[in-house]
Amino acid sequence: MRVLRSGAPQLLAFAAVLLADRLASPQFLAVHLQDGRLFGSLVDVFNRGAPVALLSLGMVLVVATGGIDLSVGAVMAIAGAVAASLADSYPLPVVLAAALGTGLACGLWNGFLVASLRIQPIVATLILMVAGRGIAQLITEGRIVTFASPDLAFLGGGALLGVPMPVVLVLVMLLLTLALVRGSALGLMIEATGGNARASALAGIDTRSVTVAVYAWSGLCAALAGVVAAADILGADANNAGLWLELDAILAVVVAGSSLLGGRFSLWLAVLGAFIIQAMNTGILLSGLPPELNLVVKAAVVLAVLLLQSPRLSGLTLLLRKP
Amino acid sequence: ASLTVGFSQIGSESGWRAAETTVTKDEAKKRGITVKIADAQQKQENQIKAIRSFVAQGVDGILLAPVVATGWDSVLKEARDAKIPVILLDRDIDPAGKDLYLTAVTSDSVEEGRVAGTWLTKTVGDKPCNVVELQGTVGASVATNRKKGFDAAIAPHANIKLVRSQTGDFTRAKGKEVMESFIKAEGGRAICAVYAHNDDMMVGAIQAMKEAGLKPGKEILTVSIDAVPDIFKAMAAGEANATVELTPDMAGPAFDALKAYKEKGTVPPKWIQTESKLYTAADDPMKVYNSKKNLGY
Amino acid sequence: MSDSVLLTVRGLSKSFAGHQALAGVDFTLRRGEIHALLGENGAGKSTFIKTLTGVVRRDAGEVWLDGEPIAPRSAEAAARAGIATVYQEVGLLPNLTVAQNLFLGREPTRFGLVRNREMRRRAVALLADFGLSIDVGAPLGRYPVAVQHLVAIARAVDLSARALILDEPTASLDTHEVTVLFGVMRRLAERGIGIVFVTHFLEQVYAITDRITVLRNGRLVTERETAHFPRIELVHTMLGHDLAETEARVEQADRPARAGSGTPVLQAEGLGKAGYLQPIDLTVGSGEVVGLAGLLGSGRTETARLLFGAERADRGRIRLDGKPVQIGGPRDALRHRFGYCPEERKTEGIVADLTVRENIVLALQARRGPFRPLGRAAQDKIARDFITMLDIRPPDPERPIGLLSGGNQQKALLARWLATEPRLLILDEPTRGIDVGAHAEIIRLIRRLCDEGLALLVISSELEEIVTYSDRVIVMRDRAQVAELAGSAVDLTAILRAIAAEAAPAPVPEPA
Amino acid sequence: MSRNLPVLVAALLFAAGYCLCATQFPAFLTTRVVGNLLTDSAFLGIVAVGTTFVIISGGIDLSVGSVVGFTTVFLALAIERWGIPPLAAFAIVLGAAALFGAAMGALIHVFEMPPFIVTLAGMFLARGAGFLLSTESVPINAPLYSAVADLSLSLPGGGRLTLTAGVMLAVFLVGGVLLHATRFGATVYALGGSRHTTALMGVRVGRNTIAIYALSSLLAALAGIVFSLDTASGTPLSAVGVELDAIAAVVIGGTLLTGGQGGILGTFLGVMIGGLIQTAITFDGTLSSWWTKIATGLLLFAFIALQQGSVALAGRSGRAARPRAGQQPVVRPAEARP
Ligand SMILES: Nc1ncnc2c1ncn2[C@@H]1O[C@H](COP(=O)(O)OP(=O)(O)OP(=O)(O)O)[C@@H](O)[C@H]1O
Ligand SMILES: Nc1ncnc2c1ncn2[C@@H]1O[C@H](COP(=O)(O)OP(=O)(O)OP(=O)(O)O)[C@@H](O)[C@H]1O
Ligand SMILES: [Mg+2]
Ligand SMILES: [Mg+2]
Repeated sequence: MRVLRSGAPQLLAFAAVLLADRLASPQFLAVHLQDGRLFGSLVDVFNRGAPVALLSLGMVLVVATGGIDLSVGAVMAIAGAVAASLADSYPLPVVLAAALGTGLACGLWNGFLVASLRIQPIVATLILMVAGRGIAQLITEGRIVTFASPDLAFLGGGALLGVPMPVVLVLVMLLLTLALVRGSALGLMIEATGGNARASALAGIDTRSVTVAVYAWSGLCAALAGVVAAADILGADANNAGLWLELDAILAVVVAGSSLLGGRFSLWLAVLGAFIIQAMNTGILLSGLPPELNLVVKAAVVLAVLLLQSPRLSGLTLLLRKP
Repeated sequence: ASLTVGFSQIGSESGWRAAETTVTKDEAKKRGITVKIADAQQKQENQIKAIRSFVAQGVDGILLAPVVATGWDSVLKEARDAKIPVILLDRDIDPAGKDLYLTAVTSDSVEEGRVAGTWLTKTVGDKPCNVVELQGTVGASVATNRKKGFDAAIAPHANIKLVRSQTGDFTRAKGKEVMESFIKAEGGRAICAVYAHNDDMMVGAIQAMKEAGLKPGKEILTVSIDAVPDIFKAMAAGEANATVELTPDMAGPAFDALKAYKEKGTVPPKWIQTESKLYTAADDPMKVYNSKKNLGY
Repeated sequence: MSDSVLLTVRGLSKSFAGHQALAGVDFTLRRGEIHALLGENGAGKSTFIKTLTGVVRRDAGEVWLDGEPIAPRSAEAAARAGIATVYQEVGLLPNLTVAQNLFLGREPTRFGLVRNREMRRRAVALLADFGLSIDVGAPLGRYPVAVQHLVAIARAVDLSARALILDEPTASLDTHEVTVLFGVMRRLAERGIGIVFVTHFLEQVYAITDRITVLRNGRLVTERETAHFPRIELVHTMLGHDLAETEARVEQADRPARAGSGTPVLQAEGLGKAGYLQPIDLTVGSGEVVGLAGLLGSGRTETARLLFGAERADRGRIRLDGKPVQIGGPRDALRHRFGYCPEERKTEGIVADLTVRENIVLALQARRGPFRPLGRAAQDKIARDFITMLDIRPPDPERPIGLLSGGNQQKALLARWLATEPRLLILDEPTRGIDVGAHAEIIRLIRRLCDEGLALLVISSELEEIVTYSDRVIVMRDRAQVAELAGSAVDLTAILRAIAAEAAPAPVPEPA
Repeated sequence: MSRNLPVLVAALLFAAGYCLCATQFPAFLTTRVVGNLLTDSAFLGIVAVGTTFVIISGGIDLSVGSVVGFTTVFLALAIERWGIPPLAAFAIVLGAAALFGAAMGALIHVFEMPPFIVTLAGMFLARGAGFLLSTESVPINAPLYSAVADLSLSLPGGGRLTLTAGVMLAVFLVGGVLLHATRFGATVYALGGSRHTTALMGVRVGRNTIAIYALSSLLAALAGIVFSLDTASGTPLSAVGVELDAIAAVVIGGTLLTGGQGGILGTFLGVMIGGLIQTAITFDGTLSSWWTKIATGLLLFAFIALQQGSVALAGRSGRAARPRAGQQPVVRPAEARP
């Protein structure tokens, strides 16, 4: 209950956006089973939102330490390229291990730059943001590498008990991250590092390892998102996979109420933030408005959602928070 | 002496673009031309920088694949002042600068849209048909022109109605996402045809249709532009109907024109138009696929 | 003149999310008077000040300045109305130079351009009044808190038109600086400026103030002239305990020193770092309290940081129980069961966004490592135990520590280290900003810990306090060790003599 | 001294990089390349000056690229379609941009919203507004434009100092004075140190925040004007991603993203270093699209790592003065939220 209350503004925002979607498209909430898979616009929101949700699971930890990871989109592209190039010649576990391993390596690199070389996170990760897409294109040589492996394709288009695999993966990763971070003292250490790095170091926290760990995790999450994106279109589009998604992931984290200065974070709210953004995007697509309006509508919705959470306008949410 | 040519390429946003770069290198090698390629990462300002630095390096000629149609006057003047001929590839620029370049090797993207539209009007005949459109990147001139040509072709046919049009950013993933939303918003069976501004989006859209239990190519007609290898695979599988070719070999004719101009002083025509050829399932898609698959798409 | 009313406050109230921090407080400040605002940690002193100056929106109440009702909505508005304030958290910017800090928002300009040389000249002149001769062109953050505090005071003094409010300005100052500050305050008061002075040092209250207002739990308890307010009664009024208990508590803390007994726990031999600290030798035994005395900048904090590994020593070595150990960083120190409570509470101590509970268990958890988390129940127990033991108020372990009053934050930090059950605890200014009751409490605690075999190294600018609990005192000057006093040799005059030997004129302690 | 160290190092690195390029490509020694470097960097430089103010104040402005894009489209339409004289159109767009920035600043201040997100929304909005005006690129044929295009100062050796480069240099100069020698500038640094403390010190935080974002947008619009003069056209897609280039330039110049430290000169060097990397890659001309990206990333890394390394080294040897080396380079008191 306590958890739900702390997410009241986000839930409210999600409900509001869904309502707007419903107004834009009457059959928005209709869901039915088709070919053993749930089918409907609402399902699309979760399915399409999955990559950003995965990204935001890593991003929220990075942001909690006061950092930022601009490279996640490029890491998606790299991991997707690796997965697609290997998919038809190796079994799925090998493919996954290679792709996720690549992502982990990227994350470790970012962590090294930030924690050991003390490069400011935004520039440190900008390096991989620029070079990473190049690396992805190097792997695919600029083309779209397609694959036929049904195993990998299942991760994008398959379903478990009717739930699309990407959504299943988000849930699995959410639970895994929760277990890892909240089940251990890592969460506390991350929040402490982000809240006051000097004090934390003096209290004996290994702030450097904590920093490296969150970037590594972010890389891993991004890699999984990349695999999902590649599995979805049965190919790796190194040029466009994950393009500008880092901004969506950061947006999701902020919508989740995290401060970009570091400190407190909530994993499930970050995922919810990603779905709020996707609900908005899907709504725009369903509305039939001309595409020139997309960005203007998006800007308006983002501002509205954030105003809803502004501390200055929190009278409404305060009411909800009171037991 | 062998020529050194600078090529300001837009970037590598699609398979087609990668193929164009590959073909340019191959064609240059064939003719013994040294080509310096500057990749602009989709930015006009980078292309302008590249041209300036080509001029500073004193190359023999410049190929420019302009990212937008306008804004080239001053930098092209710099090239002209340095007596370096410029040839436009793949896209034209605004008419005001006609005397600023030697020639333009391009397709006509309005024409491409028109070819696609005409194919559709012929195929559906008098039957009512609701078309959905996957546009290219908002603001990209190719997208605007392909829309223009298509709209013009279907305008006289009242039975063909464009019911939805959204941007798929020229990418597979967005093409798929947008098509999914079209299917939900319109109801899959209500859609008679899909028109995509490029093949990549269409490949994504075909997947979306299949996942929604529809049969692209049969229940829903598809027509798109570019003629990249993957669309021929889909055609061979009966999942796609038509594509309009945009050849990646723009540099070949450009090099020839440049050589002739440099060596013999022959002034080429202002516009060397490439063919916008229509391919359908009748054109032995697998054969075309095989001929294209190693071009670097 | 000195009796005419300058500032009147009636019924000032403020509550934070259901917690009544101020309840209808009345207050009167007269022209030319120095008025002490006293109370326990969390009594509402800082809140009173912030509400008065509009930094915090008031729930109810009225304020008149010179008979005019005022309702400032920001510090800026209050300053314009004529109330200059030094807030408890050092209210300056470490990234700006000292001169820029002094003149921010009112820099001397010509044609819109800042006249830097003029600004520096004025800054030097202004600081000279406070006995500070520092490079005013250097970033403020380079200087220790004490200097920063003096600069903040100088800024406020320079601004002050009619009323000056100082919230614990002396917490980080040593006796000499306090003397200088008092001189300035007296001069301002003579000019007719009314001064509100918050402090926990009762000596200072009696040394300088004319009148005392006491707050307790956000309410006004009394207002009296200092001259007619005996000390023990004042303490009693602040704490609200009955008189006998108060006396017992205060007395217990004053118990004379007893000889240390233990075997050496920590031995530092020639420990130092070039350009940072001259090599020092130092031994702390179990059950022993070693005090580090010295003036500001004498190198006490540096000593502590080297011992704890917060700064890498480049010479000398450290022995623990006679065996040499490597202290490469705080984590090594923690592993050897060292604890270090730094003096800069805000920047090096608390993690403001985290709760009191989380702040308390932080070091313990860090020592256990991330994968042996303390269960929630265990955390709750530790937090509650220490909240009770140290009387942290409000006793809510789930409140973000940044919302606690300064003194209570200090107690929570102490709890953080006590929770690790250290063998050696280094306390840098542990009683800074702590009220009389808690002060006695902490000193008692220090004693009890010693009895249990803990080795303690304590840094404090309050020499009386050091004398009270130390078994041995090491005196530092100019970042070098200059004397070591043990047993009966530990007394105030001896320390002062050591500090002053071949140095500038001895700073005179305030008469108690 | 130690505050200017990152700038000094950036300058040395730039000089070293330039010499290295000159040994590789002799054309680097011509004034032409120098002139090009300045001209090509012009509009990024102007944007980066605004970004410097924002970042030093502890904020960030992601909307600048979109504002540039909007400006070019607006100018093209205003001049070509609506018949507004160019100078009037400039004034209108500068005014509108300043208002736009002020609105973002007001949102950030009044609703305590994070600048990252407010300006992200601003980025969507300005770009979207550009699309709404026109999805096509529009050429500008006004006589002023062709006149300006030919304005330049010839340098000995075939190089040219164009008007746009001149505008950039002027903006850097004025920006430098504004930041380093006025009350407003001091306040920018103060805000970056701590908004809360600055407010407690009696400075009007809201007014200054609004002014900072207004300035940033204003400069972005000026960059847009320069861009449109340079290209004599307007497209809604121009200057995508420029905000990141600007941020990178500012940070390479030694300004801390956490705010409170840095300067204009550093930004100038940052811009030049970025330009140098690009020029070098173009001169090489053998790199494929992907190797271009990888090389850009690697060179960026090399510059930053070298800079970081030398600053750390110099800092270690020169630490006679006593900054207490902490975890982070800046001393930022964790402030209690009021
Ligand atoms: N912003 C806030 N939100 C919630 N509670 C607050 C806030 N500020 C202060 N408080 C609470 O109000 C009470 C009074 O705090 P205040 O800082 O005024 O005490 P103080 O008398 O100055 O104590 P100290 O001597 O320790 O500085 C405390 O219980 C504190 O926790
Ligand atoms: N009154 C002063 N005038 C000029 N500089 C000072 C003054 N007081 C301190 N400093 C500076 O502070 C430096 C050391 O301060 P530091 O706080 O580290 O010492 P300390 O012995 O721990 O003192 P304390 O614990 O009382 O703060 C000195 O080297 C000096 O540069
Ligand atoms: Mg207080
Ligand atoms: Mg000290």
